[in-house]
Amino acid sequence: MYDPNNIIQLIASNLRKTGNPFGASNSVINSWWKTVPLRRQGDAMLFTGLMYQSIPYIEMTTEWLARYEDTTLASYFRYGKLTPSFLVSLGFRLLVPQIQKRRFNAILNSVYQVLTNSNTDFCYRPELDFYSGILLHDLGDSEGFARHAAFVAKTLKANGIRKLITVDPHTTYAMKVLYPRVTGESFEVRTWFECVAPSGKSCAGRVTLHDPCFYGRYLGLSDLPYKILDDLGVECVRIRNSGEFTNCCGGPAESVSPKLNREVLDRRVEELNSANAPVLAMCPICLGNLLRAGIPAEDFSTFVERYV
Amino acid sequence: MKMDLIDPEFPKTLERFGAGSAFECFNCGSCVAVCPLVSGHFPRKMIRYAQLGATEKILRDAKDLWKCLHCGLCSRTCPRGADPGELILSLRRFTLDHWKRWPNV
Amino acid sequence: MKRVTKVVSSDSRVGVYICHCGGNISDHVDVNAVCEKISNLDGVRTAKTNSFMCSDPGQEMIIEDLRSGEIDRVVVASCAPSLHEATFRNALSRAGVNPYLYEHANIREQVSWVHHGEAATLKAERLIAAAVAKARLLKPLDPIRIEAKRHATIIGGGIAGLKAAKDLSSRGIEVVLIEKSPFLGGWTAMLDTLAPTGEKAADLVSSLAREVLEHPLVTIHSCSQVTGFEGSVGSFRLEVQKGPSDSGVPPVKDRGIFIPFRGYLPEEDEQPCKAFVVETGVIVIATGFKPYHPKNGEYGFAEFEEVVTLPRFIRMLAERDAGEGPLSIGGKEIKNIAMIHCVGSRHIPGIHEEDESGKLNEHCSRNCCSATLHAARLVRDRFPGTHVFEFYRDIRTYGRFQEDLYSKASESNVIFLRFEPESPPVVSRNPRADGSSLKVAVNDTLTFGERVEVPADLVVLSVGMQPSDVSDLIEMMKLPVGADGFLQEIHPKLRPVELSVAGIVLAGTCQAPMDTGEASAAGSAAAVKASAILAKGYVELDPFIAEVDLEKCRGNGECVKACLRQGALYLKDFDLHGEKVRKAQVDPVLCTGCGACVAVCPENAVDIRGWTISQYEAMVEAIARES
Amino acid sequence: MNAEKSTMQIFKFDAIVIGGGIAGLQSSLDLADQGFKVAVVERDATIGGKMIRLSKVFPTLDCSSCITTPKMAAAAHHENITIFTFCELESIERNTDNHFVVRITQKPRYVDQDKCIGCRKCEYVCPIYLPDSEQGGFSARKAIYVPFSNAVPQIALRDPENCLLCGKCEKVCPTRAVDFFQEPEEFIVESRAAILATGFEMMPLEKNVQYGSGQIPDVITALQMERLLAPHGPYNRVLRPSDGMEPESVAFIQCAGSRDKSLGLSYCSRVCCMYSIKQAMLLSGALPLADITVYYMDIRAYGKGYEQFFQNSAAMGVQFVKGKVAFLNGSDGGKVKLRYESQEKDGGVQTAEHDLVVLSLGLLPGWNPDGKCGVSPASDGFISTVLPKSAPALTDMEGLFVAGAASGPKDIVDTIVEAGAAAMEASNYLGRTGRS
Amino acid sequence: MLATQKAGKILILATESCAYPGANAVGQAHSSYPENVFILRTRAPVLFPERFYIECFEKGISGIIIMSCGVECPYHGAYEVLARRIDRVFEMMRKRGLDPTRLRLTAICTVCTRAFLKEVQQMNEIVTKLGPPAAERTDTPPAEAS
Repeated sequence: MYDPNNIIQLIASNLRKTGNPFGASNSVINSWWKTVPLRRQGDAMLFTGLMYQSIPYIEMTTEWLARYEDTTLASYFRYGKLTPSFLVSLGFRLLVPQIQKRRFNAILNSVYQVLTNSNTDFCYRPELDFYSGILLHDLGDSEGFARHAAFVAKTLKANGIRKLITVDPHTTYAMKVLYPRVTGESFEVRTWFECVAPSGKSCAGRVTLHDPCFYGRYLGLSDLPYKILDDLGVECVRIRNSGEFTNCCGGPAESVSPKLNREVLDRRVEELNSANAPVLAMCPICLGNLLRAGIPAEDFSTFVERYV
Repeated sequence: MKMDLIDPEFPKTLERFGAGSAFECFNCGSCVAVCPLVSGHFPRKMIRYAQLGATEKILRDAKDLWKCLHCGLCSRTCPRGADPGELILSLRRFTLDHWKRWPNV
Repeated sequence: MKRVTKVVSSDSRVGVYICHCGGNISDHVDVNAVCEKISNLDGVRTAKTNSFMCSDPGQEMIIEDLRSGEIDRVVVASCAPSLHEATFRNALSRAGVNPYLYEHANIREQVSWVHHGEAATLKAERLIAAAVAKARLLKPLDPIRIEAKRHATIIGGGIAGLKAAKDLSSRGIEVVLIEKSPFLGGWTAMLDTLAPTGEKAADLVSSLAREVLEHPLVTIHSCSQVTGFEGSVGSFRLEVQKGPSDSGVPPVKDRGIFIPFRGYLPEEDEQPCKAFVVETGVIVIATGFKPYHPKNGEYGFAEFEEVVTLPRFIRMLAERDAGEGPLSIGGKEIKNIAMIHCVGSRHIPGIHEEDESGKLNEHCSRNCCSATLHAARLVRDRFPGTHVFEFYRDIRTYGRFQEDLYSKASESNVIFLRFEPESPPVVSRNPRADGSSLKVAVNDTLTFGERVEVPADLVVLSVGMQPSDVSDLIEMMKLPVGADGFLQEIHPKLRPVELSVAGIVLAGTCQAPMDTGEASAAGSAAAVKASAILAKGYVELDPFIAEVDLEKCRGNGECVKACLRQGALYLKDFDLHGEKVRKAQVDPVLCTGCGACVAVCPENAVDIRGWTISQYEAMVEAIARES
Repeated sequence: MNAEKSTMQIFKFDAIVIGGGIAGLQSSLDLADQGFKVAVVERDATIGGKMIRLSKVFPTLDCSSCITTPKMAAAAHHENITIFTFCELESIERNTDNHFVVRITQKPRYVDQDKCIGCRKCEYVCPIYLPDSEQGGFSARKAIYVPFSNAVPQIALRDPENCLLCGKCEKVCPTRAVDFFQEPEEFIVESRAAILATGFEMMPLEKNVQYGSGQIPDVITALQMERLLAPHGPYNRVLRPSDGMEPESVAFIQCAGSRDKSLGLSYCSRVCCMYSIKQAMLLSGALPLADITVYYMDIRAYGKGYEQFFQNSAAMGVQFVKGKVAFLNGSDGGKVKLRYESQEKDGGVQTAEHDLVVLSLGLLPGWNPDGKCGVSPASDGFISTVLPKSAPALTDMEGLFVAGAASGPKDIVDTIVEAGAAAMEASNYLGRTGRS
Repeated sequence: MLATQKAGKILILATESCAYPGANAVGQAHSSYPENVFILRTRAPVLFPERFYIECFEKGISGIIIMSCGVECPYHGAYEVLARRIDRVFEMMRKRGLDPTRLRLTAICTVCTRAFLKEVQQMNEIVTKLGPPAAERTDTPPAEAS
C-alpha cells in the first residue's frame, strides 16, 4: 500500500492549486454542460461536486498506481508532488481516453434531462460547481477539508445559492452533513432522484441495484431508488447485502491500495452477479470500479432517463 | 504491554480529533467480522488500543487506518452504537497531527 | 340409555355409570354389553349408561341414586380422571356422600381412543371391574385439618425479613422478628447507593424499618437468637435468647435512627439478657449471606494495604467528603483503581484453591458485576482524575437497566480487561517509585491475549456472597442445604421460597445470591406463602397419607427406617387393651403419602389412605381374571 | 365461563390477572389460596404461556410440560379461580368506586366452549393441513383443532382464515359444539385489584437482516429448537428442517437481537445464555457425535446453580467461543456460514460452517398498554415499576401490579418469586381497600 | 390381531404426576397399542412391596412396567429406594424361574408418548415370546413370599 501521508499531501496540494484533487483545473475537467442548453436561473442549483467528471482521471491514476504498488518505485510516490508531469492538466488531457470522458459526461446529461423532464425548478452554473473536498475529510485532513469547505460554502452563499441538487452520494454527504458542521453554513440539499416525478410510463425491465454505502447508511436514502424502479414497473432483484446493509465496492481504497480495492471489489462483484440481472450504480466511484471489474454497470440516472 | 504504554487519559487527547462514542465499545468483534477488508483484528484492534491509550501501538500500525473504506457498515451494525468508523477517522486525524508534529518519527 | 339394577347382599352398594361420550367411547366400546356384564359383578347395585356423564342430567342421575340410598359408592367410567374426577367427587359431596367413596375408570384415553373392536369392549369391562373392586374397599376420608396460629416469626432483619414482616403484618398477622445483631437492614445497610437506580440504601432501609417498627402487630427482638425449636406447621415453639449485643462496637443509646454502615436501630443497643418462648404458626427464614473474605495473599489482599474489598471501598467512597480534592489513600492521590471481579465466586475445581474446609464457591454471586460497575461509575463521575480498570471474566448485567450501567461505565472511560480463570490478574508492587504503588498484570483476551500491565494505587476486590452460618438453625429445624451451602428450596424452578419442612419458608439471600430488589420480591413471595397457610386459621392437607393399623403393628420400626421424610413416622408408646406397647405413629403434617413405609412392613400394618395395597391387589385380580 | 347474552355481562372478582402464563397462574394461585376470588384472562386458546411450550427447564432439566401441567390444573380446578381463555383485553379503567373495569372480548372459537368435550373428532375429519406453529411450523395441524395435548382447557377452535367451510367437523361433533356463526363477544370483569402478567414475545427473525431475515434455511429460533428437543416434538428427534438430516454441527448464536442498539434493543434478554446452554446439553445427549458451539459475548449464568450448569456443559464438550457473530449466510453445500472475530492471538476474522444455527433472539414486551391502560411502559417498552428495589411489583397505577416478564425479561424462577410478590402486594391492597 | 390375543396381560403402574398423563397423551393422539395393556394409577410406585410383583405374576399377569417420574419424582428419594427394591424383585424372580425381563422400571413424562409406545411394544414382544408366567415357574415359591 502507499503511504497515506504522501497521498494526503499530494491531494491537499492539488486542491490548493486547482480546487480539485486531480491537479487539472476545474474548467478542464468540467465540460459536460457544454452540450446542453444551460439554465442559469432556477430555484435550486445542480451541484455535481465534479465527482462524475473526475472518474476517468481517477481510473487513469489508479491504473498507474496499481502497476507500482508494493514495488520499490512506490516509495518514490512521496515525490509525486514534486514531479507532477503526469498529473498536470495537459497530461491528463492526453492520457485519459475520450470515450471514458464521454461516458461519464453523459451521465450528468442524463441527470440534467431527468430533472428537466420532472419539471424541477433548477439551474446550473459551471463556475460555481466545486469539488466538495470530501476526500480530504475521508483521509483525515480535517484542516485541509475545513479550509476548502469554507471557501466553497462562502462562494456559493455569496452567489445566492441556498438549495443544491446533488448527483453523487459523497458530495451529498459533504454538503448535507459535513458542511453545516465544519463551515456553519447550511444548504438545502436534495439528490437528483429525490426530484424524480412519476412518469406514468411502465416498462418490464429487470435489474439489480448496487447501493452506495453513503446513501444506504450515512444518508438513509436507499429506499427511494427501489420505489422509483417499482413505479416504473421494473423488477429489481434485491440481493442479500443491499440498502442499509449494502457492501462496499472497495472504491475508496483505490488511492491508497489498488490491490485492496481489487480484493473488496471482487467479493462485491460476486454478490452482484448472484442476482443475474443488469447492475445499476448510483455513485461515480462505484460505477468506475464496477466497470473496471468488467461488470457492464449502468448509472441509475441514464436508466431512469429512458423512462422518465 | 508495559504500564507506561497505557494512557487512560487518551480519550481526552482524542477529543480534539472527534472521537465520538468509540469508547463505549465492549469488544464484541462485530466490526471486525463485517468489515469488507477482512483484515486480522481490524478495526477493533485500533479501538482496543485507543481504549487502552496505547498510542505507540496505534502509530506503529497507523497505515492500517487508511485501509478503511469508510463504508460505515461497522457503525451501522455495532451493537453498542460505538461508531467504530468515526473512531478510525479520528485516529487518522490524530496520526496526521502526530506526523505533522514529528515528521521524522 | 341403559339401566340394570339388581338386589345384592354385599355390604357395599356400588353404582357404576358408563359414559358414551357422544360416540367417543360408544363407537368403539359396546357400552350396553359392558353395562350388562358389570351389573352382574359382586357388590354392584346398579349400572347405567349416559351419553354424557359429565352433563348435568348425568350427574343428577348419580346424585339421585345416592340420595335414595340405593347406592353408597360410585364408579364412573369415562374420560381421563384429570378432566372429570373432581366433577364427580363434587357430585358425591352434593349428594351428601363422602367424596372419596368414588373411583374413576378411564375408558376413553386408555380404551376407545387406542383400541378397536371387541378387544376394546373387553378391556373396558376389565378396567371397570377393577374400579369396582377398588370401590368396594374404599373408606370415607376427610382432609386433614391442622389448626394454625395466626402468627409468623421471621428470623433475620435484613431487607427480605423486613419486607416479609411488613407484608404479613399488613395482612393482619401478628409478627415477631428476630434479629441477631442490634441493627435492622442487613447488608443493604452497608451500601451507599443502589445499582442501577442510584437510590440511597439508607432511605430504603429506614423507611421499611420504620414502617415495620411502627406496625402494632410487629414485635422486634434485636440481639436475639433462636436457641430451641419444636412443633410443626401451625404451631411451632421457638426458644429465643436475647442479648448481649454482638456488634463489637460501643453501644448506641438512641433508637429509631439509622447509623450509616451499621443499620437501623430498633431498640436501645444494650438490652438485658433474657430468654423467652415464641409460639408461632409459620417461620420465615431470612438469615441472609456473608461476603467472601479473601484469603491472605489472594490478589495481594492483607499483603498490600492498598488492596480492599468492594464493601470496604463503597464505604470509603461514601465517607469521603463530597466536593474538593482527589480521592486518596494514606495521603496519596489515587490516580488509578483496579477492580477485580469474581473474587470468591465462580470457582472452578482444579483451578481454584479450596478453603480450609475444602469448599469452593462454584456459584456466581449475581450482584457483584452491577455493584462493581456502579462503584466504578461513581468514581468516574465524582473524581474524573481517577481512572478505573475492571478485570472481569464475563460481565453479568442481566437485570433490568443493568446493561445501561455497563454501557455508561464504558462511556465514562472505565477500561475493561478480560481474563480466563486459568490466568487471573497478578497484583504486585510497582518497582518504579514515580508511579502508582501497585501494578496489575493480566493476559487480556480483549487485546488478543497480550500481556497488559495496569498501574494501580488501589485494588478493589469484588467479593462474592456466601451463605451465612446458620448451622444451628439447620441442625434444629432440619433444614435442607444445597451443594453450594445455601438453603435448599423444594423445587428450584417452581417453589423457590418453600422448604420441604411444611410451615417454614425462605426469604432472600439465605437461599441464593440476590440483589436488594430481588430480596424484597423474595420476602413478599415468602410472605404470600405464609399468608396462605395462616389465612383460614387452619391448614387443610390431602387425606392420602399413611395410616397405621395399631392392631397389626408390632412396633418393629421398619417403616420408620424406610420413611423418606424425617419425623413423618415415629414409634410411640401406647396403652393398648391395658398393655403398654410401642407402635408406629404417623405425623399427618409431615407425611407426604409416598408409601415407602407400606412396602417394608412385614405385618402389612401400614397403608396409604385411599391407595391401599389390598385395593391394588383387588384391582390386579379383576384385571387378571378372564371375562 | 361467559354465556351468550345480549347485554354485556359483568363478572365481579376481587382481583383480575391479565395473562395465563406461569406468572399469571402463580399470582392467581397465591391470591386464591388466601381466599380471594380471581379472574384470569388469557389471550391464547390455552393457559400455560411460553413455559408449557418448552422442552425442559434449566438447570434442573425437568420436563417443562410435566411441571407446568400441575400448575395449570391447580389453577383450572381452584374454586376461587375463573379462567377466561382466547380473550383479548380491550381496556382497563377505573370507575367511580375505584374498581377496575376491564373490558374483554371473547374471540370466537367457532366452537361452543360449554359444549365441546375436547374429543378432537372434528380435528380428525378436517381435511385441511397447515403448519403447526405449536411445533415450530415443522409439522401440521388442522383448521379446527385443540392447540396441543396438554392444553387447558381441552377445547377446540376453528381457524377461520384457512377453513373451507366443508362442514365435516360440524357433522361429526357429538355435542353439536361447532358454530360457524359465532361472533366476538364483549364482557366486563370488575375487580378491586389487577395484576399484569402479560409476558414476552420473541423478536421476529425477520427483523435481523444480518442474520438473514429468516430467509436462510436451517437458521431457526430458540423456540423452534425447544420443539425439536421436546419429547413430543415434530420429528421425534433433532433433525434439521431443510432436508431432514441429522445435523453434525450446531451453532448457538447469543445476543441475536439483545444487547444490540443497532436493532433497537439494548438490554440483556436475561434467559438466552441459560436456555442455549440447556439446549446444547440436551443436544449433546440427542446427538452425541455432533459438534456444538455457542458464540457469546458474556455468558450470563447468574442464577442459583446456573454457573455450575454452565461449567458442566463445557466439561461435556460444548464449545464456547467469545465473539459476536456478525453475519450469516446460506451456502450451496447446505451449510450455514457465519462470520465472527476470533479474539485469540492469531485469530481475526473467521468463517465457520454449521449444519444448523439456533438464534437467541431478543425478548420483547408481550403487551403494549398504549390506549388500553393508564400504566406506563419504561424506556425498554416493558411495564415500568416505581419501587424496583423495595417493591418490584408496584406500577405507577395504584392497585395494578406487575409480575414476570411483563416488567422485563425474566427466567421462570424469578418470575415465580415475583408472581408471589405481586400477589402479596395485591392482597395487601385488597386488605387496605376492603373486600368487594 | 392374533399375536396380541395370545400375549398375556401387561400391567402398567403409572405415576399420577407423570406417566399416567403421559399414557393419556397417547390416547389423545389416537396412537394405537396392544389392548392387553392395563394401566393403574399410583401416587408413587415405591408403595409396592416385593411380593406384590410376584403375586401379580402368580395371578396371571405376564409383564409389568413401572412407569415412574424417574429422578423428577415429586417424593424426594423415592425413586432411588424403588430402584433398589426392583433389584430385589429381579432377584426373587430369578429364584422362582421367572424371566426378569417381564418386569421393567422406566421413567415416562407427561408428553413422552413415543417412549410410552416403545416400552409397551417391547414388553409385548417379550410376553408374546415368553408366554404366560405359570409355564415358566420351576420351583415352588419360598415361604416368605406368601
